Amino acid sequence: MNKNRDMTSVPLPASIIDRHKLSDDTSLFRVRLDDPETARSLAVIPGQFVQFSVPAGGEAPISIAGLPGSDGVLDLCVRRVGHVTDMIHALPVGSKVGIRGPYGNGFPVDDWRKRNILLLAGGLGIAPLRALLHFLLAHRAEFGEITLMYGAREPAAILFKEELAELSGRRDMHLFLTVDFASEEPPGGLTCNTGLLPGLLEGVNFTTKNTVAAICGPPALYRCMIEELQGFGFPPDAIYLSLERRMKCGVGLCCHCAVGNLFCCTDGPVFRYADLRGIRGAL
Amino acid sequence: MAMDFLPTGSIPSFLETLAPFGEVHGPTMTDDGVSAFGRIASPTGLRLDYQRTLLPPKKYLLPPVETVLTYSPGERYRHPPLTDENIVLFGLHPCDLKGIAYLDTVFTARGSDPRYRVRRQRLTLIGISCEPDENCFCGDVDAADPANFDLFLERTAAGFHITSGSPRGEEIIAALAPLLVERAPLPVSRRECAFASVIMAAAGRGETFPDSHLWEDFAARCLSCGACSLCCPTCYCFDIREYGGLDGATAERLREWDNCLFTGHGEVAGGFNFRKNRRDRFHYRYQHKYLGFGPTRGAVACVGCGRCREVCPVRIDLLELFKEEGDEQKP
Amino acid sequence: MNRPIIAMAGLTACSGCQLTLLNCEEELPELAERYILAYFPMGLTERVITGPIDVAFVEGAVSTPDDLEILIKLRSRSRYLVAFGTCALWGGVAAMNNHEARNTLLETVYGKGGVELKSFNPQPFRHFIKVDFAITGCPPEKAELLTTLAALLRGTFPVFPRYPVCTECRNRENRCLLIEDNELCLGPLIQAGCNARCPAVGIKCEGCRGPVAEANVAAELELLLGKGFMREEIERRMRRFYPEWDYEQRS
Amino acid sequence: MSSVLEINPLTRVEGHGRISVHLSGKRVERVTLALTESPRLFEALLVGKGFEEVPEIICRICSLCSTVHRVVSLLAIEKAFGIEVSEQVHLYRELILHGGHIQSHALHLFCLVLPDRYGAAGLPDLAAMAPKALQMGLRLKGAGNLIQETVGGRLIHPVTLIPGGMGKPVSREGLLKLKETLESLLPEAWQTYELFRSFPQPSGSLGSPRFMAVRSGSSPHLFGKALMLGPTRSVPVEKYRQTLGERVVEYSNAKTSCAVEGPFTVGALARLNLGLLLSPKAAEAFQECRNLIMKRDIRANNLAQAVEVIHAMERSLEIVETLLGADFARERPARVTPRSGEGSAAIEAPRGSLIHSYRFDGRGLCTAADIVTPTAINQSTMERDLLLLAQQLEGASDREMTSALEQLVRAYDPCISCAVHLVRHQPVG
Ligand SMILES: Cc1cc2nc3c(=O)[nH]c(=O)nc-3n(C[C@H](O)[C@H](O)[C@H](O)COP(=O)(O)OP(=O)(O)OC[C@H]3O[C@@H](n4cnc5c(N)ncnc54)[C@H](O)[C@@H]3O)c2cc1C
Ligand code: SF4
Ligand code: SF4
Ligand code: SF4
Repeated sequence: MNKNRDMTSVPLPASIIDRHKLSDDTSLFRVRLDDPETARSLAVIPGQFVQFSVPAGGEAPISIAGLPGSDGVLDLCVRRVGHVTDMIHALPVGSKVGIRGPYGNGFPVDDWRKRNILLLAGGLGIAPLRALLHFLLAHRAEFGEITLMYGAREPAAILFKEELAELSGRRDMHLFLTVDFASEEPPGGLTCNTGLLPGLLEGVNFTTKNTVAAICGPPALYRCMIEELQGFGFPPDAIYLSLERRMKCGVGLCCHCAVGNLFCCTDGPVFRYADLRGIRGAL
Repeated sequence: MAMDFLPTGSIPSFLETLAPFGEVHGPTMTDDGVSAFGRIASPTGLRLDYQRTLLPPKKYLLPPVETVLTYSPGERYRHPPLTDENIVLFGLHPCDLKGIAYLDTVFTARGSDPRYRVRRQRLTLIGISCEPDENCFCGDVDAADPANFDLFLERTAAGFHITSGSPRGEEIIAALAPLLVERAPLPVSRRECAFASVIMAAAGRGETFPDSHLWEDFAARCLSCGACSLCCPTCYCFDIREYGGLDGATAERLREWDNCLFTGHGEVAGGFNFRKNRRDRFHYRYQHKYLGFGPTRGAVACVGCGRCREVCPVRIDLLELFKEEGDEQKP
Repeated sequence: MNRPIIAMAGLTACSGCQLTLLNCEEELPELAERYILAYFPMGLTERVITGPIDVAFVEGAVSTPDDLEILIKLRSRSRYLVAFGTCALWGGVAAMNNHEARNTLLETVYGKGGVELKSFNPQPFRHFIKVDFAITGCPPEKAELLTTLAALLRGTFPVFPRYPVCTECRNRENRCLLIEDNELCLGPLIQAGCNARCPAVGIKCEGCRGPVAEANVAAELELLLGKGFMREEIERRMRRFYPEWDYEQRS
Repeated sequence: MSSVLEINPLTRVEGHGRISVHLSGKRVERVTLALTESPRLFEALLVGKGFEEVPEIICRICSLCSTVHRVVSLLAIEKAFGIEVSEQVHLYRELILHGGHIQSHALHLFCLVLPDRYGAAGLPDLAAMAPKALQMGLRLKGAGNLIQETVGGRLIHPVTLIPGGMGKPVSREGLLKLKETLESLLPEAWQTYELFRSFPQPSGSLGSPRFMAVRSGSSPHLFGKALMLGPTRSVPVEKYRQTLGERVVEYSNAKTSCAVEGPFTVGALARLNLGLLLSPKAAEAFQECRNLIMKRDIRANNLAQAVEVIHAMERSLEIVETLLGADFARERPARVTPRSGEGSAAIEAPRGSLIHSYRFDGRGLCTAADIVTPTAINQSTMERDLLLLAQQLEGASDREMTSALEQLVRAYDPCISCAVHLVRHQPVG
């Protein structure tokens, strides 16, 4: 997995084999490395990301949003926000792209065995947590209770709706959805609360004992979620956050993503709150 | 007594002897009167009595801008071939040698950057002793003792005592044999480092001077011109940009020196900035220079060359943070 | 975009931006092949703007009702409109005296009768219309124009770095005219991209590319005052390409 | 029944202009040429600016002529303050002017005029119809550009040339590159002349113009202290206003120079007619086509420009060689001590005589500026010729008329940008 550490290492040739729209500004791109050998041998830890290159546009760090199966296809859920992501969105199926990675530490799933897992996703934060959830469900027996709480701006902004509908039928996990504004019914028969994610937390019954929380979302979400979770009795070392920073290389060289004396790309992007607490500007 | 002395008059022959090891570069003076490392075409171009060059030697390892990848539909992303020849970099002061050692830990320790590695292998480093001026403070950051050289020249009135620091250095000394004469060794001397203890202690305990009024003062005056980090031998932040060709098919990816005091350094999509103001950016700069992060965590990056103090148009000096602290410690 | 349809037009200006295109001697044949140049009075006989345009590159400041009319017409016909050059983006030389009454200027040049000429204070585009992209410079750099054209083939605009002229100046190891020679160099305030052309030939930066993002105007002003320049002279020089400086701004 | 044929905007000319042909039935009554470029009030902008700023600002008057405006403004300023520049500086100024001539003539001949000769709508068409010729033209223009960029530090609005001297002179490598480029392109300069000579010459005549050019010694020259008004007559540059009046025309944003002695024509044709001393190859060409140029109307101007391209290339080469041989050291610019006073200077720009005149106060601030551009000088004859030609073409279709009149304007190689930024108003008379 570390064989691509080189900053200037060449993005591996890859192709978009499928794409579909998840919301107005977000689409899921299914990308496969052109070399089948490498594609199959891709080992991914949930929470890791790749550097996604679009020729003549550049690169952007994108979380791996699902575990690559035996076909080695990467699920990359990309929101259009600027130069590179605009260009990615303009690419039709079949386009040639480049992939470096996977990079980053990912969630320490090995340490979490036997524990209850609370996944808290805000907006696009669902992307890495989806990979995590897939992992947990694939190894269901090794973990305790699994709860996913997911908040989106509005019903139309909920990503992976069909998949969520399916998950909501599962007995071996809990799913809670909330939207900030509900001007319409959520599609696909999803049950959905109205209000912000922290509010949802309050209304739901769950155990904090032997539980770890994994959070991913916009910067503002972290601040209030952490307060909330601590209020519920979560110790700082049971709260895991996946952070976003500007990144140019993904391998600890370009020096844009430091959080205190840690690098988001190589020490993270997943951090324990315990390790971020004292760091100015971390959240 | 050792056969290690090169009389000053032998410098031209010395340069000739170096030629087979690579193109000789060293301190020169541009026609603008700027001290800069450049090719030494003839001994008269060499300025061994220089104080400090404007850009540090890092430009030989990480050029200010370079194409790191090319793209074409057939070949996809590729490294452009490196064309750099072997270079003998002559006349490096100990601080610059230490600066290169620091970059080595970042860019080669874990085999991180192939371009850096290749260029580094093609570089022969020849150091020379120096006399500090009012901007120098290498002693205070433990960078005064020569290290990380292939060859080092200790200067005396009549010439240079030569030490080798690597097998390549030995080779050069062997080639130099006819030029060397016998001379008594120099007495060991150490530089006064009044301030070293303060800096090292602060760095050691991860001091961030959270309450210092200097941050605001720096932030108010800094022009974000970038000079301090461009001219810093150990600053290596870089930006990556990619541009398409006019043929509509090919592209080039550039790597360019960046600076933590620029607006865009901590900015993410949508205009959110993790280091919104100059104050936050100065904390970042301090963090990198004195506390480190990533592979350099815990290492003091500053080598005391004094460049940032000299090139800052508004005379901002991070050392003042420690000075203030030093003052407070005095009874 | 497959063969983007391009328009090149000029308002109140010296045509330098348009000439920058004609000065791409080497690339012109390739450009003619890859783009449809639908409107370019400087190089074409075609004199009406017809049909939709993908990208309009428009130079010059807006200083007459005619200028405004052309600008609005181009805006409404074009998918993207690029403010091409310092005048279009910042106001440029024609706007340097915007703080003075326009009539006085007109009278100085054309005499009393001249005031009848219908013109107003030269303004940058953003005072009137939405601008999608800008290429700064008086004149603009050829390389930035070509990079922009190349990006258009992929339906996008390029990302240019946002740092001041000093950055490129230091990287070229030029002598710093501000520090070493106490000259009134505006490099610290000005958007780079010219590779510090002027200091590289020993001439101070006159600021032809307009302000850099988050310029520390107040600090540069203090620095220059400290070197003994008169406030009046400093402001006069700063206004040459951009009349709207906020002299208190620090970030 | 009266009608107006409007040609608006004029295309393939520098700047914005409009021709109106006033017709009464098929009879041409009147032709007006309006320079509709938005006014930029340069002379007023200069008032209150320091003398150092004047060249930097004034070159923005026009991108095609930025070099010539910069150089002539330096001369006027130096005149006002009594400064002499070194030989090196003078050589560089002359070199950059020649670069400007090469670039301007090549651009005009190949990009603006040549499409007419091939019946092409513009450059892209021309690129398809006569790719070889166009590329040759672009290479020549490129050489002119290279000179200006190398000497001036920047192609449009050059920066190195300042009052009293210059910034960094060109490096040896830069000079060698110029030498190589110029040498390799000399044959193409000659081919350019042959190409323009090969085109059919205009039929009919618009009469022989009164020519004017800057004079040094007894013949036209790039620099000079007098304006030559014919083979024997001349006036000192400072007295230019006595020869060239100026009026604001109600339909035009430029101020027309209304010469007191009847309208003058300036430009390449004028210089050759008045006896510009040509370099060897250029002289050879001129000898060959002499009778197509001497005493001809403005439509011969394009051929004259082609001859001048050869001249400018050869002369540039000579200067580059002198610079290489002399191996000058870098000089500090002469110190300028401002004093109150006035200075006027004239040079030959590609399009003809260009005059700058400034008044400064004791602090070196500009109190008055006056600029006379070649296009302004030519405007009266341009209108007169347009009328003559339109009358000769009475009855022709609108398309024919439009194309012929536009070509006539192009022959003058007008620079409307420059013309519209004219001088302090002085009522004529
Ligand atoms: C670990 C990690 C995982 C991420 N996962 C996803 C994901 O799954 N889906 C998704 O849509 N987005 C994700 N992002 C954010 C995504 O990388 C940015 O939105 C994207 O880089 C924006 O680039 P742009 O060129 O489109 O935007 P612009 O604003 O135009 O950005 C301009 C430049 O800034 C850089 N840049 C801007 N924002 C960021 C940023 N946040 N991080 C790094 N560089 C940036 C880009 O490289 C680009 O060169 C993730 C970010 C990180 C750090
Ligand atoms: S050199 Fe000085 S002014 Fe420039 S960025 Fe550094 S601290 Fe700021
Ligand atoms: S010369 Fe001007 S642009 Fe260059 S570093 Fe100095 S202040 Fe900046
Ligand atoms: S250095 Fe300054 S004046 Fe010169 S080109 Fe660059 S921005 Fe313009």
